[in-house]
Amino acid sequence: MQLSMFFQHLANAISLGSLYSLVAIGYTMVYGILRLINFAHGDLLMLAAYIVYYGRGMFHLPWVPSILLAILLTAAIGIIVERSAYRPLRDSPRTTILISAIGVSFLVENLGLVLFGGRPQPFPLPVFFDSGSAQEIGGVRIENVTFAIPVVTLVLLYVLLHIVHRTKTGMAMRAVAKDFDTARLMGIDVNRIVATTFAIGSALAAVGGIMWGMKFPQINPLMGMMPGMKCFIAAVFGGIGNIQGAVIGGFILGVAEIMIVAFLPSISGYRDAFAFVILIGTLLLRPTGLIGEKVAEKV
Amino acid sequence: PKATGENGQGKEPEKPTEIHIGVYEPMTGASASGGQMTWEGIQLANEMHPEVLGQTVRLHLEDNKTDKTEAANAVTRLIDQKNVVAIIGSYGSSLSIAGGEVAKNKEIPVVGCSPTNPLVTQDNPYYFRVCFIDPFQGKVMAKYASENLNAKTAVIIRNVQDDYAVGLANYFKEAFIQLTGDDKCVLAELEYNTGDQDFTAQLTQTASLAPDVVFAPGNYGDSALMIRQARSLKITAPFLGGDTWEAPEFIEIGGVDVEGATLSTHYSVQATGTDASKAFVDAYKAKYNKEPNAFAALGYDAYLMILDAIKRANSAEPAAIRDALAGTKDFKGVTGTITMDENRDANKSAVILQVKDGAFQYLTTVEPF
Amino acid sequence: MLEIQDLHVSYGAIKAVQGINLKVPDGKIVALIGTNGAGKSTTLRTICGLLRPEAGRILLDGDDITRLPPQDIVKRGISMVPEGRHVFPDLTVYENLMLGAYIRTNQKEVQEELEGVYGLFPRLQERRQQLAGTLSGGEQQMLALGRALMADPKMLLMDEPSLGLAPVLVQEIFALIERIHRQGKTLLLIEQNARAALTVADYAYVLETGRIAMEGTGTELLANDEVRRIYLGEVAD
Amino acid sequence: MSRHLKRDLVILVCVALVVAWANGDLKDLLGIPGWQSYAVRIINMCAINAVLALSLNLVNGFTGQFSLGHAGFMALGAYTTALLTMDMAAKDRVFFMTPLVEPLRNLTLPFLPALVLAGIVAGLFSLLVGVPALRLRGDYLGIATLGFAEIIRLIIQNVRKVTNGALGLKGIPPVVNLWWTLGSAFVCYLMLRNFLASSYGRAFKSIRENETAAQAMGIDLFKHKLLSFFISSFWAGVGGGLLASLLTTIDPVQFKFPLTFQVLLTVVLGGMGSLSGSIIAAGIVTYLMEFLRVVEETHYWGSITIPGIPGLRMVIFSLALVVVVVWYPKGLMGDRELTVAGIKGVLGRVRQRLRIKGGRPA
Amino acid sequence: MILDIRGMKMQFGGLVAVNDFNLSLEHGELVGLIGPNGAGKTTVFNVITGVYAPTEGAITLEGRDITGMRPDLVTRLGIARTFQNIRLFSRMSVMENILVSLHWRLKSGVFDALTQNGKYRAEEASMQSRAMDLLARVNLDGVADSPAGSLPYGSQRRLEICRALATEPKLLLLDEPAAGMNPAESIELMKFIGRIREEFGLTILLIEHQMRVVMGISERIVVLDHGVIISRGTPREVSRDPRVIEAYLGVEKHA
Ligand SMILES: Nc1ncnc2c1ncn2[C@@H]1O[C@H](COP(=O)(O)OP(=O)(O)OP(=O)(O)O)[C@@H](O)[C@H]1O
Ligand SMILES: Nc1ncnc2c1ncn2[C@@H]1O[C@H](COP(=O)(O)OP(=O)(O)OP(=O)(O)O)[C@@H](O)[C@H]1O
Ligand SMILES: [Mg+2]
Ligand SMILES: [Mg+2]
Repeated sequence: MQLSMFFQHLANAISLGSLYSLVAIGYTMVYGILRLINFAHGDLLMLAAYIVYYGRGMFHLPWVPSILLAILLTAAIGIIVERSAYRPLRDSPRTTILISAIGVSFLVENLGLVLFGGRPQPFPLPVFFDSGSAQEIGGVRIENVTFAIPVVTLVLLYVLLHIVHRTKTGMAMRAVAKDFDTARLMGIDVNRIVATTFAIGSALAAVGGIMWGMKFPQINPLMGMMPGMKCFIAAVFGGIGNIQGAVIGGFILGVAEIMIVAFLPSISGYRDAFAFVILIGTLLLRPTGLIGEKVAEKV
Repeated sequence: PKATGENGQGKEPEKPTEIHIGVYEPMTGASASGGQMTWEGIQLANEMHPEVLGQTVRLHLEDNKTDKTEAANAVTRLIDQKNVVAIIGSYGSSLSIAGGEVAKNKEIPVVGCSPTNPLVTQDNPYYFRVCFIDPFQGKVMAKYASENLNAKTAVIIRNVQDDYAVGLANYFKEAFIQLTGDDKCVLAELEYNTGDQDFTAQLTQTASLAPDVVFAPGNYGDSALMIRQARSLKITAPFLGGDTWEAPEFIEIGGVDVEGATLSTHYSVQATGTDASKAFVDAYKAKYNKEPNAFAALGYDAYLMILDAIKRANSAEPAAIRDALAGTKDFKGVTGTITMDENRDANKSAVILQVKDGAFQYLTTVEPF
Repeated sequence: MLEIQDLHVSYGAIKAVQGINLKVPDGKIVALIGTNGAGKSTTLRTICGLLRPEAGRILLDGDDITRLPPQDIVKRGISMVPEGRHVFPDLTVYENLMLGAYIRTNQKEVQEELEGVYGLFPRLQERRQQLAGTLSGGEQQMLALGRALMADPKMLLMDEPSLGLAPVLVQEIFALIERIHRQGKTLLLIEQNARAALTVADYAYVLETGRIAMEGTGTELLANDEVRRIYLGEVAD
Repeated sequence: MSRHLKRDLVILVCVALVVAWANGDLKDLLGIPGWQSYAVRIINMCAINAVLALSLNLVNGFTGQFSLGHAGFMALGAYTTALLTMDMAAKDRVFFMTPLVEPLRNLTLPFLPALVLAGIVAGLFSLLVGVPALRLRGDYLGIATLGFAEIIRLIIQNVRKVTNGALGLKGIPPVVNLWWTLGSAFVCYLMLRNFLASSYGRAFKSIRENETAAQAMGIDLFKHKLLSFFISSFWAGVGGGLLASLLTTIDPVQFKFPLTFQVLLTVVLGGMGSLSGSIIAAGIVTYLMEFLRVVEETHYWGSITIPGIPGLRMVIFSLALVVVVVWYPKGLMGDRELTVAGIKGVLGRVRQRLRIKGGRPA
Repeated sequence: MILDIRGMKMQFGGLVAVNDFNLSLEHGELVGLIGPNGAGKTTVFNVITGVYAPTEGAITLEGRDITGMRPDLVTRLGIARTFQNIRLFSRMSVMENILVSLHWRLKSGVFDALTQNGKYRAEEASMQSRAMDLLARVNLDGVADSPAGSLPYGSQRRLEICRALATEPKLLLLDEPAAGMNPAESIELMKFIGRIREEFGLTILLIEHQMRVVMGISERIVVLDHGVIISRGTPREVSRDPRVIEAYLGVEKHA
């Protein structure tokens, strides 16, 4: 394999990996606080993309307002979903909440199919990211959006870590994660903290959805399924609940996926299986993911 | 549950005033796009031709959720509960196969709009289709690549999960090898899965192989994305595909990058320009405010072909309709002239289109060979 | 003053508390003793707003707080040490303590409070970066106590603070209770260690199957035959 | 005892008669036609879904292990049944791109052994999956089993010589009828009920309740989890086999993970840890999906046409799912079973409810 | 000698929870293990029962090395335990809790259970009667069918002990069985422990903070502090040991 080709693969890999990372942190955020696999996460991502699509296409909003609108609306939808489908199930078995989440996911997807139609639509692109807007460095072509995604990911990572570990709200989030009643006894308004968590998680999904649209400018109501699954795997792989873990997990998953097709094209049909193979392999060696949470159960 | 006889029809003493035709399409699930497009065409056809033999034609749509179990249930429901005399469907060959099995047992004829896999009509005397089949389409594109583009080598990129893409790619390969006489002319067969959006790894691979053409059958959204990424990676080889590319969104998503992409499909307004197709296009635009595509046109044709069969049979009995359908000859559809061959597949020509100046331009028509 | 009037609480069909009346005057220690399952913890959890009573009222300084959410009750100066520790296992000792001060905004005061708690429990200072879940039972109990103190409450509700503690610590806890009391805090204390509880308590209630069976000053109850037999284990065996 | 036996026997004969009627077996004998094929199809699907839900409940509801691998084991069962029951001609027709490998091409078995083998193949694979995966817990176990199922599916999709890849199989002999589906559901239920009532069942439940304590009581966690997993996958394989024969055509896309979710939601709706709940929920879910078609269909009443809204069915279904789960978080049955005494108990509780209004945790 | 622990060390990351722990138990003994909170008592139990593999040292049961053996195998060799925080199978009935402990001795195979054949039914019947017998001995036969989680606390403690007994141990490890009991209940429990020890011929190692209980029934006491043994001897000796008084008992005298 030529060197430049290897670097091209590497550039592709980094680009995909950082996009996975971006979506995975939203997933892991909600999971970390609520122990809830929010299956609707990928669908919120889809909604955000459609809000931008309609904002730009139908209402001709400028870019910044339509992006802000998408983020705010998605956060609001996240809060509504939590309020109506998850909050009443706080004291129920985990599987029950999971089913509720799957129900919400089905609902959003099917509503999307009815409202937006099933046909893939073109996602509008700012000129800077438009096709052909790529840089060439030493024979390696890198699209402009490829530079933007890792930056967004890292900024959000920093902001999130700060919120969770350095602010009082973050500490409250972690307390709520473990024990609702005792958190209440500390004077924490549990509902508010959970709503905040969801709002942040959904806003992250929105950012993920918009960046996803920029990179892959084709949107349809089911577009959230694949990122939902892949990025969930990435989050688990990194150690679900752990924000840095999600970033690393997403990154490794993206790189691995590209590299398997690159180096073993004959088994490219197994690309998705490969994601699971590395996931399972990691879990077997480290049962709680790469940077798994410390197990604090004492016998 | 009530007990009824095997076949509810034909018992009523009075002549029924309505004819019921069933439709089963994926309105939700992974193939919702295809199902919805087809349904548009069928509905339009019904609006424009609501009667036959002086009776009103009633359409009954059932969603099959892109799921085989649902497809079989839907067909059973149409037959048992809606007393349909004929059925249209379904986008997705595997769904058609699942539904076809039920229809075969109940002896109700079905007309497929776009399932191009040979297995659909095989072994099922009740299944017909208005589209050509993949072996033909594969050959058409291989011929175009080899004769018009003078291609000696090709790379295939296909969705392994999609029976359509896998089948079509296979026929293309067979034909291309035959035409070039070189069994190494397909440099690589690269694969992706439904839902994949990133094809850069496959494309970087392709770039390094520098083929004369890339054959990449798949749904128009994914394929448009793929071509964008290919152009961004500076792959200049022409991209060839099949009928699933033919949708305005292919160009909207692909933008300038899909300029030059070439595909085989069922019809082109520019090519046939018959009155039927012009009427269809105008009506479609008026109703849906956009350009029609092949699936809508095929849906439209399927409906009309059934009506034609009913007219010729002068009866709305399923058995009569089946026999009339089998005898369809030179039926003037929007998508071309349709004649059923002994396998109940449409023996019809294909057209080749190319994206030019942001629109599909007609290149040529390929007659069955 | 905290006043409970005719409180009824049940879990589904199980009636845990059936008409309790009690008073906790400001600056006093009131003890609640009773057999297992008598409804002591239920009473405390209801005061804190964690449970909704079926009937009855809870008054704090004359205000009805019966249906307030827990966070509002905490803000009114009531803090609880829950039965069975309930520390946050994934958080460090330090973070657990800081959560105790969640409702407080003056960071300087919070730091002082923290020093104070570390002074009371040097063990906690030693292990301030350890995850609370890996502490031993006794250490967790200290943490739960320290955490409640961090809120600088007017009134402290303690549910079996000596549970699972070494004798030397039990003594310390009771010494501490007296010290907290001397600082002017009001205490409502549940204890199985009835002797120690009655010794420190100004007033005490004995709970049996959700009803108050006896009440009186600590000394009175210590002298009561029935209490001595059942709760102090003073029986010729 | 004997009175009960007599009662049970009478019930059994009655049920058998109804099944024979529905299945159309009385037509030749007495000229009574069978039920409408649509009704029969729904009942068939109910029974197959019941088998799937029962078996998933064993692992998730009774043993407390979060498994999301059902679709993979179903796929194995479906392909095994298909390949073993199709005759050579049918196989040759389908495998027109890549021929089927030799021993399989010639091999054709009757349905029953094929179905049992389907279960065994799925079961054996479950051991392969379970040995590494069952060391994990909770969500990690869930995602690992889901991963294994997808791997199985992707292998099926890619090994064209055996499975025909994405093109799938067609022309599988349509052997199943109500006897097969209801019979399998009945045997499955009976088997699980017996097993769960036995010492093994208690061991499973103890693992669900508290692994540490169960192990301290001498329970070999690994062995029992694996056993539960095996039995569950065996029935998943049988369910897959029944489905293959009912549909007569299968392909890999059918067995993606949403299929597992569909079974899981049936289990949760019925109640984790309730066999009768799984059966009831399988019936309700299957029927509801068909019933809801009404909202998508165009209704013609004389000259009035009420257009349906395609896609609305799934919207309503998912909405109903969320609403029901929110209202009955423990499912319809919780972890109780439907028994005569139980029904009486419920009536008693309802009466009690009307008398006392319970205080709820805030 | 039934149990022998030699030079045991248990380390969690940087924390040495137990260090150089040596203890042997003779058949039929009742030994108390006391010490301040966090001294490492529960950790000793966890190492003996195989929950943790020790960092160093060896444990032998009747001459057989069980160091780091899986908990269920340790149980089968004759060591049973209760937990500091009650760990009953709370949604299962009291009876079922006991039956679970009998499971590992089951001779019927999977097939017998599936078909509920005669062999299985006979064995099940004998298990049931054995379990009922055990429950009767701890006065829980009246609530055999109630869910374990619905029992009052004291009964749950007794049930947990009974469940441990059902595995037919030679050695029983009790971790703070009297925690959360009032003095009257504790005395009751103490008598109960004494009784089952006689009846079942048990060797018992007991962790307990209620001195009334430990001092009352232990023949020997081992005192742990910061992971090391600071004193051992008869209750009388230990309770007078100034180190023990300082580290654990405090100055007040205990009955
Ligand atoms: N979450 C619950 N669900 C159902 N019943 C409960 C619950 N919590 C407590 N109970 C029941 O309510 C009654 C009172 O329990 P409570 O915990 O208040 O007793 P307590 O006096 O604190 O006893 P202990 O000394 O054991 O702590 C008991 O019968 C108990 O079984
Ligand atoms: N899994 C673990 N990881 C880290 N540290 C642990 C773990 N288990 C126990 N420890 C530590 O080991 C020390 C001994 O704990 P252990 O539970 O044995 O104490 P104990 O003597 O039983 O105390 P108590 O009487 O309070 O129950 C404690 O400091 C505890 O924090
Ligand atoms: Mg209590
Ligand atoms: Mg301990």
